[in-house]
Amino acid sequence: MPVIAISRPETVYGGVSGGNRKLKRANGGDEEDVDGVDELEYEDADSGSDAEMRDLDDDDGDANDNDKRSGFGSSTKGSSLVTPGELITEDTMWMRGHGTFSQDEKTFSSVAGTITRVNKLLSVTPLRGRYQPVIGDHVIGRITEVGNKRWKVDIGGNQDAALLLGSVNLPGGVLRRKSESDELQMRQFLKEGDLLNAEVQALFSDGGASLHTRSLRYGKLRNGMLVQVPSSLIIRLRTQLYRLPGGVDMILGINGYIWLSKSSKVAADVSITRLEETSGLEIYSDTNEEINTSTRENIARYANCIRALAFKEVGVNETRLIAAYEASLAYASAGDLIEDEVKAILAAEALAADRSDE
Amino acid sequence: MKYSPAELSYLKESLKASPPIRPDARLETQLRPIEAISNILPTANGSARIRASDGGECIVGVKAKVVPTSSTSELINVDVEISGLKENNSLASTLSSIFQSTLNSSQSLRQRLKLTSRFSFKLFIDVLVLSNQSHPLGLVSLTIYLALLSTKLPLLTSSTDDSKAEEVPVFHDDWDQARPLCDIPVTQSDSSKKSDSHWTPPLILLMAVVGENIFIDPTNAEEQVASTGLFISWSNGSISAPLRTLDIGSTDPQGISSTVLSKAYSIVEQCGQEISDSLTAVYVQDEDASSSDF
Amino acid sequence: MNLDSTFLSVNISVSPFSTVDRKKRPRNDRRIQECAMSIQRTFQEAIMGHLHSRTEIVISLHVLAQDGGFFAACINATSLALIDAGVPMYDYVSACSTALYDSISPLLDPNNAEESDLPFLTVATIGKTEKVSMLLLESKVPLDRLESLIAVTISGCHSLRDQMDRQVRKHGHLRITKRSE
Amino acid sequence: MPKRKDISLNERQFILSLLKDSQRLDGRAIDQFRKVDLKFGDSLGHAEVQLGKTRLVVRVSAEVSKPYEDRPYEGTFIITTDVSSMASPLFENNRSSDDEMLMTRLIEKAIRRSNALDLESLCIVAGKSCWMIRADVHYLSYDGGLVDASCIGVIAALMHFRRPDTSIDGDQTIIHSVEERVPVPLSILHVPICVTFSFFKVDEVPSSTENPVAAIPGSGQSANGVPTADDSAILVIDATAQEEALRHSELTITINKNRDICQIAKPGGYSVEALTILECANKAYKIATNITDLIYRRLKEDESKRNAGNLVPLTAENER
Amino acid sequence: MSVLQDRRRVLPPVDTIPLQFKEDEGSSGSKETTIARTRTIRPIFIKQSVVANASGSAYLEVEDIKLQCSVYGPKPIRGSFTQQADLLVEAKLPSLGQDASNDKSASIEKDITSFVQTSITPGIILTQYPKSCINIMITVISADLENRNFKSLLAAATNVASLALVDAGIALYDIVTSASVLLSRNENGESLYFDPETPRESEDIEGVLSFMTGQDESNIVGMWLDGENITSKNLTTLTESAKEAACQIRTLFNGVILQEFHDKEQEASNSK
Repeated sequence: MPVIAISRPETVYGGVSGGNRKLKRANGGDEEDVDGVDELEYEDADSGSDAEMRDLDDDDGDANDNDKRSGFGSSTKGSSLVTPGELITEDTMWMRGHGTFSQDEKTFSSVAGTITRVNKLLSVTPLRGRYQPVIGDHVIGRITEVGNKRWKVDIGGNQDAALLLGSVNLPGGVLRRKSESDELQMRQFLKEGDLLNAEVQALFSDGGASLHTRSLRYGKLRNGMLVQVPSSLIIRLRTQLYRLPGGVDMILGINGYIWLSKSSKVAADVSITRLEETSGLEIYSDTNEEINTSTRENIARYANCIRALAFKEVGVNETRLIAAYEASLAYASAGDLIEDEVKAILAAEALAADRSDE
Repeated sequence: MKYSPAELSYLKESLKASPPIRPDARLETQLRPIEAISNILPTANGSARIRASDGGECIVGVKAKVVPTSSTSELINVDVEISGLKENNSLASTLSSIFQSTLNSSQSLRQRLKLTSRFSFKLFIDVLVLSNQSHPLGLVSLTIYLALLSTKLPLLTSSTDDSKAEEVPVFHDDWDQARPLCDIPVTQSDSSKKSDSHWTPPLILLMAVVGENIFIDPTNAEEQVASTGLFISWSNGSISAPLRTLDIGSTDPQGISSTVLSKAYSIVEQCGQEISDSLTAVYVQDEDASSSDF
Repeated sequence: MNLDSTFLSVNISVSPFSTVDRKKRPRNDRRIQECAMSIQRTFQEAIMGHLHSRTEIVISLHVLAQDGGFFAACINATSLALIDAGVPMYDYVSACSTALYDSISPLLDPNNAEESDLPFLTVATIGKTEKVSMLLLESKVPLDRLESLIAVTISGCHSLRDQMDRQVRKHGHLRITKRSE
Repeated sequence: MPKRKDISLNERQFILSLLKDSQRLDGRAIDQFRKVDLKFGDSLGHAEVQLGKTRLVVRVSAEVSKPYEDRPYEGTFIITTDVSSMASPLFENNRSSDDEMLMTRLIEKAIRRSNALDLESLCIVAGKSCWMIRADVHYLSYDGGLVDASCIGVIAALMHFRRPDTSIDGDQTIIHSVEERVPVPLSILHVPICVTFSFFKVDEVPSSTENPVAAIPGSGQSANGVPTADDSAILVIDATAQEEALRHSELTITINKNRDICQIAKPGGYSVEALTILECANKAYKIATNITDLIYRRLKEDESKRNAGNLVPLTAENER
Repeated sequence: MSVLQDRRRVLPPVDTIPLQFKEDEGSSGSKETTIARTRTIRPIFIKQSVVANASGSAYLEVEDIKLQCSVYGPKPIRGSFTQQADLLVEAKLPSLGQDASNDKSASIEKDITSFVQTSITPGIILTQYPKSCINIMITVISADLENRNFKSLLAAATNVASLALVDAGIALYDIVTSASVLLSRNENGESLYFDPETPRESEDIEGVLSFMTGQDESNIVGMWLDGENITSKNLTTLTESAKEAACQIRTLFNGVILQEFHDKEQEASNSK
C-alpha cells in the first residue's frame, strides 16, 4: 500500500481572472496519473476545462450576449438549473418560496440551484448552502455556549440553535419543574463541546431555531464518533436511527451530522412511561462503555463509507451505506478506503444496490 | 474545534489500542491522499499547490533575487501566512522559523545559490495556508518541497569570477536555459545513484504520539488526544535536523518514552523516501506536461 | 452593527509573489483596505441580507498573481464564491476595467503594463443593467471621454456576467448529474 | 463621513419625504452647494474653510528631507487628516473608522495622486535632499461634506504657502531665511475640486403628497433594494451630516477647470444609472469652476492685504 | 493619518546610522574549557523568589547566560468557560537597541517560548485550575546569541521556568528539567559533551531535551535536535546522556528547593 496517494487537480483556479499559462499547465497532458486515479474521471474533467478555456478566449471583450437569454424559457421544466437573477416565471399564480424574489410581478431566482414546486409554492434549492432547520427535524448538534437558562448549539445552520433549560430532560423525571439549582449546574448536564441529538421544536422569524430533547431518543451522545457531510445529502425519513450490521448504531442527523456508535442494549424506542426510571444523572455521563476492537474497526469502516458517499455527492441512506460497507469488506484494511478511486467504487456500488432495491 | 469528553476518550482508547484504530482506519504510517500540482504561478521562479483531503490547502511561491553575498547571512527567507489568522501570529512565525532555520542550515543549498564570489541568489519562499483543519506543518512541508523542486534559476552568462572587478551578474534571456535548483532523479526511487553534490529539499514530517503509538499526518481530532507532537526531517536519504517536539493543541499533554522516539525515527526512515519520490513524480509529470505544450 | 441584515466582512490578502518583483504588503495597506470596503458595500446591496439577520459572511480573497484588473477580478471572484456558497443574491455582480489609450480610444481589460501607463476606470454592475454599483477612477481622464469609457466598461461587465453564468451552469449541471447518477 | 448616527424614524421620514419633493431642511435646492467661506491666516499656508456648519483648518509646512529611493528627483508631499472628537462626538480619537479611511484615501487621490503639486520642483539635490511638504487638516466642526471642504482647504493652503528659497554652493545647500530672500510659492499644476453627490432610493422614500411609487405586491420577501427598472435615485449635492447618515450611496468626483476628471469614487452602495453619473460630472464641473474662481479671488484679496504694508510688492516674483 | 511618524520628538535626519563600537577583544570564552569538561554541567547559580509582586519567580545564571522568570497566576480569565488553565509563556530578549534585525530577535523569542511551553506544560496539573490562566514571563537578561550555544540557553530557560513554577506553588506532576548535549563527530570518532558552550560544527549533532526525571516511563517532555545524518544510535546516545544531565540538574534543584523551604520555615518560626 502506498504511504501517500497523490492525485493531480481536476480544475484550476478561476477561469476569469487567471492568465492563460496557468490554465494550460494544469490542463495539458494528463495521460498518466501518479497512482492510477480513474482514467475516465480525468478525461471528463479535462474536456470540461478545455471547453471553458475556449469559451473565455472567444468571448473576451465581446459584449454581445443576446443568445444566452433564449435558454431561460426552458427553465420551467423538471429539475432544471437556474442561477441568480434568472427569470423563473411571469405567471403570478405561484407563491414565492426560498431562493426566489419578485420584481414587477415576475419571479426571479436568487441562488444557483434547482427549481422545486410543492403545490403552488415555487422555490429554488441551492446546490450548496448551509442547513436550514425545519420543525420536527432530528438533528445532531454540538454545544457552543452555556448561557442564561439556555445552551447555544451548533447545528451547521446560519445561526446557532437554542436549547432551553426547560426543553431537556433532567435527572429525576421528565415532568419535574426546573429549579434554580438546575440553572446553576447547567454545565454538569451539558457543556461546551458536548454532542447531543435533538429535535427542532420551533423556528424564529430571524432564521434561528430552538431544540428540545424531551424524549429518550434524544440527549447526549456517547460511545462513538461523529462524521460530517453536507446536509443536502440527507433525506428526511420516518426515522433517523438505524442499527447497522457489525454492532454499530447510526443516527443520521438531518443537518448532515452523523453519529456512529456501539449498538446499545436498549432498543432505540422506549415507551414514555419508562422514561422516569431511566433518566438518572447517567444520561449526562461522559464515560463511554466498554467497546471492543471489532466494533471500533467497524465504526471507522462505516465512517469511511459515509465519506466515500459524500465524496461522490451520493445521498446517504441506510441501504446505500450498508451496500457500501459490504463492498468495502473486499478491502481487508479499511485504511484503503480513503483513496479517491476506492471511494468512487464504493459510491458506485451503493448506488447500484439502491437502484436494484427499488 | 472542541470535542466532547466522550468523543475524546473514545478516540484515545482507539488510538492507544494495539494495533491502533485511527478514526479513518488509516495505518500509522499512512498519509491522507493529497492533490498536488507544481508550477502554478507565472510570476514566481517555482511554485506548488497542495490540497489535503480534509480541505486543507497550501500554496507556495518561490522567488529569487540577486543580492551581494556579504549583505546577508541568511540566503533563504521563509514567510508563512495563514488565512484567517493575524499577521505575525505565533503559529505562522513558528512555521516560518522552523523552515527558515532548516533550509538555511543546508550547506549544499547555500552552495547552489552562490553566483559569483560577490553575489548570490536569495530565495524568498512565501507560504500561503488557505485553510487548515489540522496542524499545517506537514502540509506546508510537502508544498515547499514541491515548490523548491520546481524552482528554476536563470542561467548566468557573465563571468563567475568577479573577485577582481566588481560586476553585476548578467543572465540569459531565454527561460528555457534556466537551471533547476534541485537535482531530479531521472527515474524514481533511483536513490542509489546519489552523488555527494546531489541535493533534494528537506521534508518535515509531523507525527502525533498517543500512548506508545505514533501517527503520521495526524487529523485534528488525533492532535487533540495526542501526548505531544513530534516532527522529524528527512533530507537526502537520511534523518536530519530538526527533530523536535511541538505543541499541536493537545488537550492533555504528556511526556513520551525513548522507545516511542526510536519508533518515530524508524517510521520516518521507512516512509521518507517514498513520500519524496511521489512528490518528485508529480513534478516530473507537470514538467512533461508543460514542455509538451510548446 | 446592523442586526437586520447579514454583516459582510471582506479580507484581501495579496501574496508577496503575486507581482514580478517580490513585495510584501502590510495587511493594512490603505489601497487594499479601500478595495475591501468597496467590495463590502457593493455586495451588501447585491445580497438579500435581510434573510439572514444576525449573521456574518466572511469573504477572504487571496491574490496569487497580478496582471491588471485587480479590483475587477476581486469582485468577480467574490460574486462566484457567494453563489457557490448558496447566498441569495439579486443577480451576479460583475466588474470590469477599461483604460483610455491616446486620450481617445477605450481599451477593455487592460493588463499591468497598460494600467501603469494609461488612465483606467473600474465599474461594477449588478445584473445586466446600465446601473453602476461601484465605480472607481484614480487617474486623469477628460470629462468628454467619460461617457464612452463607462459605456465600454458596462458592456464588458455584461459580457463577464454571461461568462460567469455559463461557468456556474456548467458546474451546476456537473453536480446535478453527479447527484442523480 | 462618520459612522452612522442614529436618527429617529420620524426625523428620517420627514427628511426623506422632503427630499422627494426636492426640498431640504436648510432650505437649499437639492443640487445646490453650500456657500464656501474661505479665509487665510496670518502665516503663509494657513487656510480656514467653512462649508455650512462644517469647519476646518489646514496648515501647510515644509522641511528639508531625503527623497524616496525610487524617486530621487522628486520631493515628498503628505497630507494628514486628523479627525478627532472635536469635530463631532461621532468620531473617536485615535481610531479611524472605515469611513474615515475612505475619506483620507479620497483626499489623497484628489490632490496627491492627481499631481496638483509639482513634486519635481521640490527637489534640491537629486537623491540627496528635497523639500517635504506637509498639509495637516484639522477638523473643527462636522456637518457633512468633509471631503469637499478638505480638498478646498488643502489646495487653497498650498497655493497660499511660500517655502524658503534655497541655493546650492558647491556641495552645500543653503536655505535662505525669510528675511534674507523672498520665499517662493509652490508650483501648483492644477486646482482639483471635489464634489460629493448623495443618492437616496426612491422606493424607500414615502412621498408627502402622493402614495408611494410603484407599489410592490406583497410577497413574502421585502422588496428592499430590488433594482427595479424605472426608478431613479434622488440626487443630492453637498449633503449635511443628517443627509449623509441617511443616504444609500455616495459619489465623489474630483475635477478641475480644464475639464479633467482627476478621480471618481463610488464605493458600492445603491446603484445609479450610468447617465446620472455623467450628469453629475457635468454638474461637478460647474461647481468646480465657481469654487476655483472663489479661491483665486480670495488669494488675490489676501495678497493685496499683505502687500498693503509693504513698500515693494512681490508681483514680479509671483507671476509665472 | 497618512504616515505613522513620531511628531512629539524632533527626529534625526532620515539617513542616520547608529553608533558602532569596536569589538572588545578576548571577551569570548575559550573553547578549551568545553573540551576539558565532558560529562558534567557548568556551575549554576539559582535563586528563587526574586520578584516581589509575582506569584513566583526565579533567577538562574550559567556563565554568560542570565535569566529571570516570573510566574503570574493562576488568575481568573474573562470570557467563556475553560475546563483547564491556559498556559501562556512569553520570552523577552534584551533590547539594547544595537540589534538592527528586529525580526531575528522576535524569531528567537518565539523559539524559546515554543520550546519552554511544550516542555513545561505536561508537568503542570492544569485541570486543577479551570477558568484561569497562568502567565510565565522569561526575561533573558544576558546571553550571547551569536557565539554561544543556543540549545544551552533553551535548557536554562526551561529550568528557570520550572523553578519559578515551584516557587509559585502551582500543582505539578513533576519538576521538568532540561539539559543540552553535543555529540561531536570527526575522523577521531564520536565524543559527547554536556551543557555545551559553543555551537555545533557542521558534522556535529546538538540538542536539548527536557525530562520529568521523577517518572520512569514516558518522561521526555521536550526535544530539539539539530544536525545532519542522525543515525538511530546517535539518537539513543543523545537522549540517554541528556537524561543523565537532566538528572544531575534535578538533584541540584531538589537541594536548592529544600534549602529555600527550610530557610523560609526558619524565618517563619523566628518571627513568631
